[in-house]
Amino acid sequence: MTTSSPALELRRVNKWFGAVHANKDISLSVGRGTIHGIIGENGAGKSTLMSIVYGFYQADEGEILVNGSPYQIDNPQASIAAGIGMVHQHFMLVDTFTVLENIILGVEGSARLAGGLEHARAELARLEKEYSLEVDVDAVVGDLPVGIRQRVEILKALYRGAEILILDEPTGVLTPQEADHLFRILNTLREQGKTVILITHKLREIMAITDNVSVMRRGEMVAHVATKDTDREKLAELMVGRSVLLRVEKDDAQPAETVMSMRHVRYLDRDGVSRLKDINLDIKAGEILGIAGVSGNGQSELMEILGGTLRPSEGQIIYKGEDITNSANFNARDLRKIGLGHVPEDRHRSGLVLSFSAYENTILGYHDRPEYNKGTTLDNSSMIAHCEKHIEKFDVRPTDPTLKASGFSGGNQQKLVLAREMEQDPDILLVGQPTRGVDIGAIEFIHQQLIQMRDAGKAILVVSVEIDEVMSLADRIAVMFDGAIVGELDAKDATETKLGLMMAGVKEGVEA
Amino acid sequence: EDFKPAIIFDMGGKFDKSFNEAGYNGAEAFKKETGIEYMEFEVTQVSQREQAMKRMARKDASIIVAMGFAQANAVEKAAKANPDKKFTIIDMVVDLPNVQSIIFKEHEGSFLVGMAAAMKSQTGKVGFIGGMDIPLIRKFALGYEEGAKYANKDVEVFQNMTGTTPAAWNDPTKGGELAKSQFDRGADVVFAAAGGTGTGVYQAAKDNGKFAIGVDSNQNYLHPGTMLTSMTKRVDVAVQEAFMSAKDGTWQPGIKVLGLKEEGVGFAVDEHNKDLITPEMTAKLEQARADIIAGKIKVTDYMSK
Amino acid sequence: MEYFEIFVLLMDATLRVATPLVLAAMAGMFSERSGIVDIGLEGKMLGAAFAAAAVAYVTGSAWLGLLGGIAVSMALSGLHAYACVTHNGNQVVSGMAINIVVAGLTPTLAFAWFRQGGQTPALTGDDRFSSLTLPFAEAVRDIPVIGYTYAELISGHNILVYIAAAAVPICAYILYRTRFGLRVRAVGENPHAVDTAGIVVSHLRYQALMVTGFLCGIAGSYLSTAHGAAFIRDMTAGKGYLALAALIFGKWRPVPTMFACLLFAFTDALQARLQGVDLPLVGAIPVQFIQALPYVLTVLLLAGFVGKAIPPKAIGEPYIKER
Amino acid sequence: MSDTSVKFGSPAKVPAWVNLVLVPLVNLLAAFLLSGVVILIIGDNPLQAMEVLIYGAFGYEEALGYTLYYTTNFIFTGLAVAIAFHCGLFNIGAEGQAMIGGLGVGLVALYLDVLPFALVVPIAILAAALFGGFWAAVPAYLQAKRGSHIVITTIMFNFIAASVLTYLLVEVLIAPGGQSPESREFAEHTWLPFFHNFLPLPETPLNISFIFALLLCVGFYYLMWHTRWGYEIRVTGQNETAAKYAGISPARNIILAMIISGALAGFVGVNEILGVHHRLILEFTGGFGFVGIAVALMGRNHPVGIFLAALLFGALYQGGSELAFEMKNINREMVIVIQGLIILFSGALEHMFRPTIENFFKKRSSSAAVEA
Ligand SMILES: Nc1ncnc2c1ncn2[C@@H]1O[C@H](COP(=O)(O)OP(=O)(O)OP(=O)(O)O)[C@@H](O)[C@H]1O
Ligand SMILES: Nc1ncnc2c1ncn2[C@@H]1O[C@H](COP(=O)(O)OP(=O)(O)OP(=O)(O)O)[C@@H](O)[C@H]1O
Ligand SMILES: [Mg+2]
Ligand SMILES: [Mg+2]
Repeated sequence: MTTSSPALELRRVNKWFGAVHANKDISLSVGRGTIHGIIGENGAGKSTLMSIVYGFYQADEGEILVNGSPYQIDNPQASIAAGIGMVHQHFMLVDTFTVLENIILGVEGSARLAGGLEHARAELARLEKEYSLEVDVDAVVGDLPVGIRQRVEILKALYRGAEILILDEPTGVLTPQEADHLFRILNTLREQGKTVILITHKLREIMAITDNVSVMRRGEMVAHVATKDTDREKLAELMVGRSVLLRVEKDDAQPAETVMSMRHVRYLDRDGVSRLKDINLDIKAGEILGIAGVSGNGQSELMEILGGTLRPSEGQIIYKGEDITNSANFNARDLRKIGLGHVPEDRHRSGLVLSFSAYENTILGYHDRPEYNKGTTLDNSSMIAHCEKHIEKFDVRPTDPTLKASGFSGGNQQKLVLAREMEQDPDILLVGQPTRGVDIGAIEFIHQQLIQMRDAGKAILVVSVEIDEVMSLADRIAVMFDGAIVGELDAKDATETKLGLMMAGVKEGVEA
Repeated sequence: EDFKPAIIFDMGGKFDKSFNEAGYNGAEAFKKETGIEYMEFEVTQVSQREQAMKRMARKDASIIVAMGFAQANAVEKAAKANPDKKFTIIDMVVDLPNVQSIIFKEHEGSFLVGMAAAMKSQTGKVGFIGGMDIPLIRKFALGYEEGAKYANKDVEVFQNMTGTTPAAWNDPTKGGELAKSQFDRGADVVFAAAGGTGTGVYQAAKDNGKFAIGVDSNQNYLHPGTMLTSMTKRVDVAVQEAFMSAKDGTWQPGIKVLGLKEEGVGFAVDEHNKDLITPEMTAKLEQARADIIAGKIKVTDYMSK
Repeated sequence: MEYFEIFVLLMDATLRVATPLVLAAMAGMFSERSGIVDIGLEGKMLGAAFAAAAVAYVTGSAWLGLLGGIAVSMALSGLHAYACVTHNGNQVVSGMAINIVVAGLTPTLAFAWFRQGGQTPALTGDDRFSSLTLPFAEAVRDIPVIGYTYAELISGHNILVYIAAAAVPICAYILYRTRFGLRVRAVGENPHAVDTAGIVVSHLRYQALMVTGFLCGIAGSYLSTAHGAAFIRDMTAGKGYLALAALIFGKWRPVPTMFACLLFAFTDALQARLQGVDLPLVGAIPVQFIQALPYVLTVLLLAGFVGKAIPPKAIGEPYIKER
Repeated sequence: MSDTSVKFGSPAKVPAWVNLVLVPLVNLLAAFLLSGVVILIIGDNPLQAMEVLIYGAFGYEEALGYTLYYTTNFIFTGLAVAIAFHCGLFNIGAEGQAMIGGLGVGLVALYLDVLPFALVVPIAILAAALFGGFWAAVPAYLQAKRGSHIVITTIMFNFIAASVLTYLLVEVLIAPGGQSPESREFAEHTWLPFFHNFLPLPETPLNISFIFALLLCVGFYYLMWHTRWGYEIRVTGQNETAAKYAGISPARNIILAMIISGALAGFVGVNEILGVHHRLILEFTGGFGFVGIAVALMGRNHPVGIFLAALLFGALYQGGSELAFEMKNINREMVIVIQGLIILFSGALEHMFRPTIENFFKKRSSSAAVEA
């Protein structure tokens, strides 16, 4: 091994999934002690490539060199031995285990756990200090917020002695504060001479932290550039193959009547924990109301109540001037009938039935609509026709309505859900995390669609953990913290700092 | 021309260690004596009963023996459909001109072993373990209880049934536990009429130093010293005779009731248990046997209660 | 004192009946915790019961019989693993297939080898595990309560009962305090996490199923060479399913599962003693309803107290990372 | 329980008949081969055994009648288990539901036989559905509202059903003066017509329940894939959170699916009690409920597959009994072994040969594509 050789080098790597050529002749070189970004549209092959490096998948052709010497990486064990660690896009943690148990899994040390656990506890204390990665090692992972889970993943890699750390879309689920913290950690890692590979859809992050960036499109590597020699527009164009608008272009809102409001709404969960505290909110036609906040501060419950799947413990829900709190109509099914659309925060968990075809997902929540039924029978041809229309209008790829939902990429799944809810032409649309995990080309499109709806006089509520998104999309912003709304402000007055403070629980106007 | 006897065993299968196996033994004895092969079938599904009879009729069986009360309906149908064929059913009456029904007075045999149990018991408590709570088993139980009470009017008789599914006939573990529960309550002699479940009962008696009474065939050999006696029900003889008489041409339709008098039921004394049955007991048992045959003792038949 | 003695005897029966359930449920725990549904406990027990009785009879040693039972049960478990892990087969179907094949094969072989109508010959003496009298059991019998309990309830079981009793803490230890247990628990929750941690999922599941086979082998051997004294066809009589129910009842955790087994066994022992007994107020209940008591009680308990049982998350799903 | 194998991967480019016909055939062949080895060991001729099995199942009209009669039961229980699977539930209690369904049939036939055929039969069928449905509804309710695991409760309900039926037959419904635990024979006008009543066929238990079963297959397909109710049940089974999000009540659908499941299982009572035995008896369910699990899984929870799997099991039951009858060394236990092996190879090990076979065809098709 020579000091000048790159930490990781890929030569002409190829990977097929059946007929899909997911990685075509990929070559890549990552210098030691650098942060290397990889960007690309949904389905471009980024995760696949990194899974190959990690030994989770095997390349069909090609070579992998670690520190200049060829390495046969055909299982994660080999890559761990080669000093590679990976934080997967979907976390690879056992929810029912404690942090400590998760970390030692696979490197327990001895047949008895006790010794391994003690050793790990001491070692983790050291790592935590060195990289300021505080976690409660005895907490059960399932109870932790995503940001902390990610730290656990990073600790897991470091504990295994990773010199090269791969992160696949690490900020997709993080709040800005959490993301900032992550970047500080990554910087520390770089200072310590570790190598980081970062996959992300957020060009801002690429510009802010990487040394070099590689761009993938449709399974191919289309460019390698030094970050300092490029900018966001150029990268976006490389990625999508055309120029992309990175800002939302919109006129001023014309707010009209209030469509839905919440009055003194409280919600106690099954364990009696107060999740929503005295929420008052008006959602107006012709306006996009954005809810900003660190995830886990009550947004999910808020969405569920407005969507009719949860009942408030106290307070009123007023819909089109009528108090529906205690009406029989206050449920997800009937709310849809009277004009509510709902794009849930988590498309996998609730927005889609992954094992159903796209067209069967087209009617989820609307399956009793006359247009999908002939008498008692579901009208498959009508379902397919509607789905085809959605696919065309929202540019979903692939264009096959009979393909299972699980076969679409996350971005395209998101478009399917959005299409379903928007094409019903609701009077009010609730949208949770509209663009999570979605590439910039699709973000542009989704944002345009939302603005168009607003301009058509619909009421829209957007919940997002992306400050950027809320700021550029919303006309009015409410910030949630600890189950309460800490403040509301006009989008024009919003700045990142202001919002950031409010999201941390500091009341509006009270400067820290 | 060819003589082709046939026998259809019921659900328990021909090796059920009791009723069906006795029939099997009878058929085997016939084969040994005459060298004539017989057709056989073991039923596993309710509707196979009738089907098996049809098959055998089609194969030109000279006589078809159906084992067990559950086959009555099938015999009835098959006998009507094949009026020229001979049928013998064991344990049930089917009143047709080409059917011979052989039934046993199990209550009489049970009465005697009940007496034996009560006389042997030190504790004045004896037990009965049946397979399933159905009339046939109650017939055993009632005879047993009457016998026990006859020998000792203060005797306490515990009764247990194994289960409600077909598994009840093949659950020695449960049988053993039921026996132990009766031992715990003070019983020191148990009588099992529960098919394969019985083996567990006998084993438990042996393990706990108590006495057990076998059923259907002579099971004394299973655990010499533990098996007090067996309530024999000579199904083997009945089957063998049915075959034999059909061969000789002496087979007669109608009802044959086999009780103590006909030696169709009884209790077994052999080299394995002769030390357990005292002369005094033998005397009383023989007296009771004579009284029952003479009609001096009336044993209640559960079926005609 | 009278009632106390009845109670002790009842508990004594409970222990005997619970033993195969506990062993089989612990066996099922390893399989299911590793993410493999095992409704084949029944077949494995039956196969082991046959093998144990056959080997014990032929060799004259109960211990060799036990080894034989374990070997057969582990082989069947290996078959289950081959179908479910290597070939991603449907786990329920595989378990059922094993149950059915064994139900047919054991009497066939028994008949071929012993000519006793699908049974093995009765075992006596050393062919069988006999009761052990613990030290001082007889000496302390007359000490009220404690001594009696010791002599009746604690002492006087065969070795496999004590093994079953020890199996619970041992299994709990393995599951919660060892590397193997950690990995088994992990793979049943999230096999992807295990795979990315550099552990081969299939090997791990094979290992877990071997433990299942081992424990199930003891359970089956108990039936034919300890509790009973011969193999009889279908002698498991649904105990495998009951063990599975206990496992779910106990939420896949060792100690609650053991209590579920004890509960099933207790109601069974109780039911034997309630048949034909005049109960206060209601009189003698028809025997069929007494027999249904354990099942009714289970349903009531489940509905009333136990709450939702959350199974290992990855259970029943073959692990396929790429196709 | 769902077909997870296709969850992650690109569609295999092999001709459909390979997966639908060739692979199952190879699996069956493997099962027969291994059975043949066992038969050889016990000293019989495997080829002859195979011939007897197939001839015994399909070779003559009477055999076919019996095969289809068993098939009828397996269709009922297979569909029953399948609909529960579609709702994400494992109904292991079809056996007990069939028993109670039969009880319903029996009660109607015994006590409402003053009514004419045209009334009493539909009422009896309805009773089968209601009784079976009720027996499934209780565990379903407990699952939906109390979270009691349905696998345990349905197992328990099997035992309880057996107790109830035995009690009633021994104490209450037993034919007056009868000696075995069965009811009196039903009035003849309540019997379902046998096939041999209206077709020139030999006498077999095959009755019009078979046609009813076929209709139910069609109905099942229609219900599951072409109605809102089926859609709701499938959504509930696949993703409960999505169901709630879509305004579909999981509890309601769990109960609904189980009631339908229990009703389907209850129809075993129609075939057996009203169609064949014409009296209420014990043990008429004969394990059909348990085999229904294998039927549903092998049939991929789809009515066409369930029909084929039911036919396979029907053939195994009938051919198997013929085998036990005709072959000297083959007894009923051997038949069970053969059945088990078939379930093992065509069910549990169904993927064993698939990759090899698929690769063979994939290579051929891709090389053909290159040439083209
Ligand atoms: N396990 C798999 N089986 C089959 N095809 C797959 C599999 N994983 C990925 N693919 C295919 O490979 C291609 C590349 O997928 P990959 O996950 O690498 O995309 P990505 O660049 O990470 O996308 P995203 O930005 O959405 O995360 C996709 O077109 C997808 O269809
Ligand atoms: N079951 C599948 N079959 C084929 N391809 C798949 C399957 N699941 C995922 N893929 C492909 O793998 C790629 C990456 O999948 P992944 O789940 O990482 O999507 P994603 O776009 O990153 O979604 P998300 O952001 O919601 O995680 C997608 O492009 C998708 O096409
Ligand atoms: Mg990805
Ligand atoms: Mg993604």
